[in-house]
Amino acid sequence: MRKLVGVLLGFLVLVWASDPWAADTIKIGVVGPRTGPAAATGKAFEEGIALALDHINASGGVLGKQVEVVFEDTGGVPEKAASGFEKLVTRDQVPIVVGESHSSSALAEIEVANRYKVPFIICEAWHDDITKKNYKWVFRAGPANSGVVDFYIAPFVKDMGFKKVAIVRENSDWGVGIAERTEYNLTKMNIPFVTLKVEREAKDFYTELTKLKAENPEIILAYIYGTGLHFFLAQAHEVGLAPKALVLDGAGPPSLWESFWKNVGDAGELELFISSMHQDVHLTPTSRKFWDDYKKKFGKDPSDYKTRSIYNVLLIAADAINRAKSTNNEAIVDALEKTELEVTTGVVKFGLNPGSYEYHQWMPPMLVVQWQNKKQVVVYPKEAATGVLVRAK
Amino acid sequence: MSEFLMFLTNGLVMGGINAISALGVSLVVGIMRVINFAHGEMYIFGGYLSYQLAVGAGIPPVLSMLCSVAAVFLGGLAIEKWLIRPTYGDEMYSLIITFILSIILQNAALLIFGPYPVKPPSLVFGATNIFGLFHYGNQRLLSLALAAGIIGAIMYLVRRTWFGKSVRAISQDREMAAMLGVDHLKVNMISFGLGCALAASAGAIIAPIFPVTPSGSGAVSLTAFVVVVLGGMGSLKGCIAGGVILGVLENLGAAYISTDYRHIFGFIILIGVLVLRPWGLFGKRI
Amino acid sequence: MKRAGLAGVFLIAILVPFFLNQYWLHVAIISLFYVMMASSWNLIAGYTGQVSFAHAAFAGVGAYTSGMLALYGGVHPALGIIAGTLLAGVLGLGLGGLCIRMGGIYLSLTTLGFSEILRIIITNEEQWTRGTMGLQIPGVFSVYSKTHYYFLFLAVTLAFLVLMRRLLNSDTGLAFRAVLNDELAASTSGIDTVRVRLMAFTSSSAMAGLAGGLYGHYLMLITPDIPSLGQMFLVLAMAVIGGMGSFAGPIIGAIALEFLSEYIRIYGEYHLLLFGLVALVIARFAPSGMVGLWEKIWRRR
Amino acid sequence: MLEVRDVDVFRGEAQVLWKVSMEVMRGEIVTVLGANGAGKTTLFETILGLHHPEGGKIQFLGQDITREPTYRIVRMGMACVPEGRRIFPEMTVQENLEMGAYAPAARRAMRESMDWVMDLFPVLRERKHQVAGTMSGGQQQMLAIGRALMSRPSMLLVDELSLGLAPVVTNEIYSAIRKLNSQGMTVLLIEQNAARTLRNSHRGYVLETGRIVLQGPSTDLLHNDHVKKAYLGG
Repeated sequence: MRKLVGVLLGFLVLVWASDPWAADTIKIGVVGPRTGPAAATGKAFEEGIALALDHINASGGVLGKQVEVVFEDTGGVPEKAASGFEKLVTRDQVPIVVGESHSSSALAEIEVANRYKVPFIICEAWHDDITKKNYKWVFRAGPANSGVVDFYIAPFVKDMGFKKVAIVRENSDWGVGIAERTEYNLTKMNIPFVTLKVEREAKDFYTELTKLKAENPEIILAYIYGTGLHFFLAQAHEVGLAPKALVLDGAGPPSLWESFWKNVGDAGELELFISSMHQDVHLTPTSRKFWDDYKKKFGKDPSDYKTRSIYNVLLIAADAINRAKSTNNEAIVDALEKTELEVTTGVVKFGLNPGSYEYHQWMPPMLVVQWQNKKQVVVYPKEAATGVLVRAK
Repeated sequence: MSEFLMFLTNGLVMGGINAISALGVSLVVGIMRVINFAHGEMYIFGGYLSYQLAVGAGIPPVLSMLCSVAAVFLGGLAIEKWLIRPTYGDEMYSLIITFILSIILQNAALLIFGPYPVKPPSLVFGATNIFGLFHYGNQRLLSLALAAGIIGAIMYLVRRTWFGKSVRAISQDREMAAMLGVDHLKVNMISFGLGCALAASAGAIIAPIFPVTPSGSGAVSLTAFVVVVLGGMGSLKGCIAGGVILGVLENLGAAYISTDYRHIFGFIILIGVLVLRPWGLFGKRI
Repeated sequence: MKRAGLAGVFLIAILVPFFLNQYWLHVAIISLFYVMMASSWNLIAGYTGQVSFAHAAFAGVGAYTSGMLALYGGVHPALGIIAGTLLAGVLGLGLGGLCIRMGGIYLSLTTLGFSEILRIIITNEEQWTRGTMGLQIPGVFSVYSKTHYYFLFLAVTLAFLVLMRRLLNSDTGLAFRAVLNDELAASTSGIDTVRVRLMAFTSSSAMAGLAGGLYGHYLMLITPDIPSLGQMFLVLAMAVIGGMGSFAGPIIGAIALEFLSEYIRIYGEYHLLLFGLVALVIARFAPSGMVGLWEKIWRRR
Repeated sequence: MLEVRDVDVFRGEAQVLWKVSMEVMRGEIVTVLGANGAGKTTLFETILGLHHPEGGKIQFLGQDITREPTYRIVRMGMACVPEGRRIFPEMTVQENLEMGAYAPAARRAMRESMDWVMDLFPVLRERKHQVAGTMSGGQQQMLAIGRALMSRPSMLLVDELSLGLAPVVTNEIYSAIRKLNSQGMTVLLIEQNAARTLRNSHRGYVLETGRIVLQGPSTDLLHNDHVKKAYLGG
C-alpha cells in the first residue's frame, strides 16, 4: 500500500512540474490523420505545414513571434480526433486549430471547439453539417459536399449527357452526405441512378460490381476514399464494367497518390477525379509560389492537393491572428469573419449569413480531371479545361 | 446463373486463400496447443516483403514471393524459439504473448512499410471469359491454382514424409513421440515457422489482387481462426473444407443477403459450431 | 499501517482536481476508466486464467446501450449506465455459457469473435449508431465540468475496487484462485470450476459495461473504437505490465500507462509499439509484472 | 548397461524418489516391483529423461544421461513401452511401427525391422492397415512393443506390461520378451504384477514410497516373506 501512495505522489509531482512554460512562439494546432487508413493525408499535411511555416515565419511570423505548429494525430477516428483536439486546447493552449480531412472526425471536433470556444478552420472535411450547425467558432475554407455536387459533379454529369448513373458510396459521413446530395440533384435533373453502399476499407468489390454491371450505368460516381478506390477501379475493369462506364473519383487525392498506378495498372486510363489543383491551372500568384516552393523543398511536383489545403488554412489563421492583434478567441473570430486573403485557390471570404451550410464557409473552385495517357487533363468546368472528355470506344 | 457462378468462383478463390492461411494456424494448434494471434501479421509481412523485393529491389515477382515466404519462415523460427517456447504448458501466457506480438508487429509494419496498401506486380494480366458466362481476372484464377498447389504440397508433407509423421505423432501424444526419439522442440519450431510461412504465402499470393495494409491483419487472423474452429482444431482436412465453406458462404451471403455483413457470416458460423459441435466438422470430439 | 496507506491514497485522490489543470484532470479521469477496465479484466484473466478478448467489447456494450437510450429514449444517463451494465452482464453470461466449459483457446477465440461481431454490427447499423462516424451523446451532468466527472469516476472506481476486494477475499475469491492454481485439484475438492469461471466472467463483463457507460458519457462521443481490439490491447498491456493476478498490479499499470502515454505523445505513432515491447518483455521475463518485480527487489533487501 | 545412482526426483514440491539406486546388466531381464504410487512410473520417466533428477546420476552405456533430453537417450539405443501403451490412435499399425524407426539410424533398416517385428507378432502383419485406436488392448500392447523394437534398441523399458490384459495375451507377450532376451536384448520391466514378472526375470528390485527396499535374484524375491505378503497375496 505504501508503494501505491508513493507511486501516486510521484505522478502528481511529475504532472505538476510539467505544466507549460510561458511561450515565446505562437502555437497553432493542426488536426489530421497521421496514422490509420488515411495516414497518407498526414504526410500531405506535414509537407503543407512545412511550406506554410517557411512562408509565414520568413515574412515575420505572427504578432512578432515565430509560429509553431502542434500536429495532433486523429488516426481518422472521431474519438481520437475529439480528444486530440481537446489536448491541443487544454494542454498546448493553442489559440486556434486548423486542418482535418475526415468529416466524421470534424463533426466530433467542432463539438469540442464549441465547448471550449476555440476558433477552428477546417480545410478538407466536406460534410455540410460541419458549417450547417452554424457554430460561431467553426470555419471552413474548403469544399462542402453540397458545393462540390451542386457546382461540379451534377453539372458535369448533366453537361456531358450521361444517361444512367451509379453511385457507390462508403459508409462514412462524407460518403453518406455526398451521395445523398448527389441523389437529390440527379432526381431534380431526372437522371436515373442506382446507389450502392460499400464498407470503408473494403478491398473486394466483385459482388457489388457484378450487381452494378446488370444496371449498365454510363458513369460511376465513386465516393470511396483511400486505396479502396484503387481496388474498386481495378476490379471494375476486371469484370468488364469499366471503362465502358467511366469512373469518377469523388474525393480526388487517391487518384493522385503514388500508389495509384501501381495498384490500378491500365485501369487508371480514362479515370476521372475531382481536384482543386492542376499543374497548368494557377488561379493566383500564391498558387504559383506554392508550386515552386514545393518543388524546391521536396524535389518533385505536389500530388495530393491536401498539401495545398492545409497550407491555405495556416495562411488564413496567421493572417487572422495578425489582424486580431491578439490571440483572444473572440478577436480571432471577428478577424476571420473579415478575412479577405489571397491563397493558392483564390481569395478567401467566409459566408456570414447563418441558416445554411454557407455560413462561415468559403468554397474553393474545383476541377474535374481525367487521366489520359497518364497525363492529367482538366475536362470540366469549361473555362478551366485543358482538353476534352474521352470516352471508351 | 452466370452471376451465381461468378460469386461461387470468387468464393472458391477466397476459400483457397483461407485454407492455406488456416492450415498454418491448424498445424501449430495441433501440435503445440498454441494459437498464434500474430498470424495475420505474418500474412501481411508476406505481402509486403514480396512487394518490397519485387518493386524495391527489382527481383522477379515469383522469386520475390518465394524469398518473402522464406524470410517469414525464418522469423517464425525465431519467434518460436524466443517467445513461444518459454510458454509451453501455460496456455494463458502463450495467448497473451502472441496477442502482444501481433500488436507490435502491426505497428512495426506501419512504421517500416508505411500505411499505404501495396500491390506487388501481378504475375499474369487481363481476364478470361469463363465458358462465355462471365469475365474473371486471370490473377485470381492463378491464385486459386497456387492455393491448390500449396494445399497439395502440405498434404503430401504431412501424410508422406518423416516430418509429417512426427507432426502427427506429436499432435496425438507429445511425450510418446519424444520417447520414440522425436526431437519435439525442433519439430515444434519448424512447424511454427511453417505455420508462419503458410500465412505469408497466402499474403504473397493475395497481395497482387487485394493489396495488403498493416491494419488489415486482424481480419486475416480472425478468418483463419474461424476456419480452424469450423474445421476442427488441428484437422488439416477440416481446414480445407472450412476454408472453402467460409469463402463460398461469405461471397454468396454478401451477394444475396447483405454486403455489409459479409464478415459476420463467419462469426455466426463460429458461434453455431461452438453451440452444436464444438469439436468442429473434422475434429476430435472433446 | 495499511489503513494509513489507504487513507493517504484517498486523500491524494480527493485533492487531485485542485492540483491539476484541465488537461491533466482529463488524463486522470481516463486513467480511472482504465483502472476499472484493467482491474475487472484481471478478475477473469489474472484470477481464473482465462484470456478474454471481449472486455473492450463489453465496455462498448455499456457505452452504446446507455448512449442510445439517452439519445433515442431520453433515458437519464444514470439509468442508462445501469441498463448497459446489466446488458453487458447478461451477454457475458451467455457468451461465457457458450465457451467457458472448453476454456483456454476456445474462450479466447470466441471472445475475439464476439468483439468482431459487435464491431461489424455497430459499423453497419449506421442509421442508429452512425457507424465509424461516432454518435454524439449527452453527458451525465447538465453543465460540463471535468471536476464533476472526476469525482464521479473516483467514487465509482473506489466502490468498484472495494467490491472487488471483498469478492476476492470471500469464499468465491478463494475458489477463483483455486481454479487458477490447479483445476484438477479444485474440481476434486468440490469446486465447480465451470460455475466459478462463469461467475468471474459475468461479473467482469458487467464491470466493463459499467466502465464503458461512464466513459461514453464522459467523452460524449461513442465510436466503434471503444470496443476495438486496440483498446483491448491497452487494457491487457496495463494488466500485464502492472502485474496480473495481483490486486494492485492492474491499478498501477493503468495509471502508469495512461500517464506515460501522455508523456510520450510526441512519438505518436510509436506509442503502441513501445507499450507492446514493454508488455512483451514483461510477459516474457517477469510474468508477475511491476508488482512482482517490486516484491522481488523488496524481498532481496 | 544402465546405472541409476542415488537419484532424488521431485514432482512439483513433493519428493517422489529418494536416493534410488539400481543397475541393469547387459543381457539381463530386471524387474522393478512396486505398488501403486510407489514411484514406478516416475522412475521410468526419469530414466527416459522426461524428468530430470535434483540429485544423483544416471548412466547408460557408460555415458552420463542425467540431463540429456529424451530423444537423445532414445537414440542411444533405449526403447520404451510406457504405461497405457500410448500408441498413436489415429495412425495405422504400419505408421505406428514406422514412427518407432524414427531415429535416423533406424530408418535405414526400417524394412527389415518391420519384417522382424511382424514375425514376432504376426497379428500386426494381418492388421497392417488398420487404424491403431480400433484394436484390442492386447493387440495394442503388441503394437507398442513392436514399435519400440523398430529402433533396434539395445535395451527395452516396459512400464506395466500386463495391466488390463487377459492372462493368455500376457503369456504370449512374456514369451516374446524372453525370446528377445535370448537374442541378446536387455529388458527392464516395471511392474505391479509380481509373481508373473519375477518368474520371467533374472533379478528384481522392490520400490516402496520412493525408496528401494529390497533387491536380489528373482527367485530369492519370490520366496521373500515381505514380497510374498505385500505383492503375492500370500
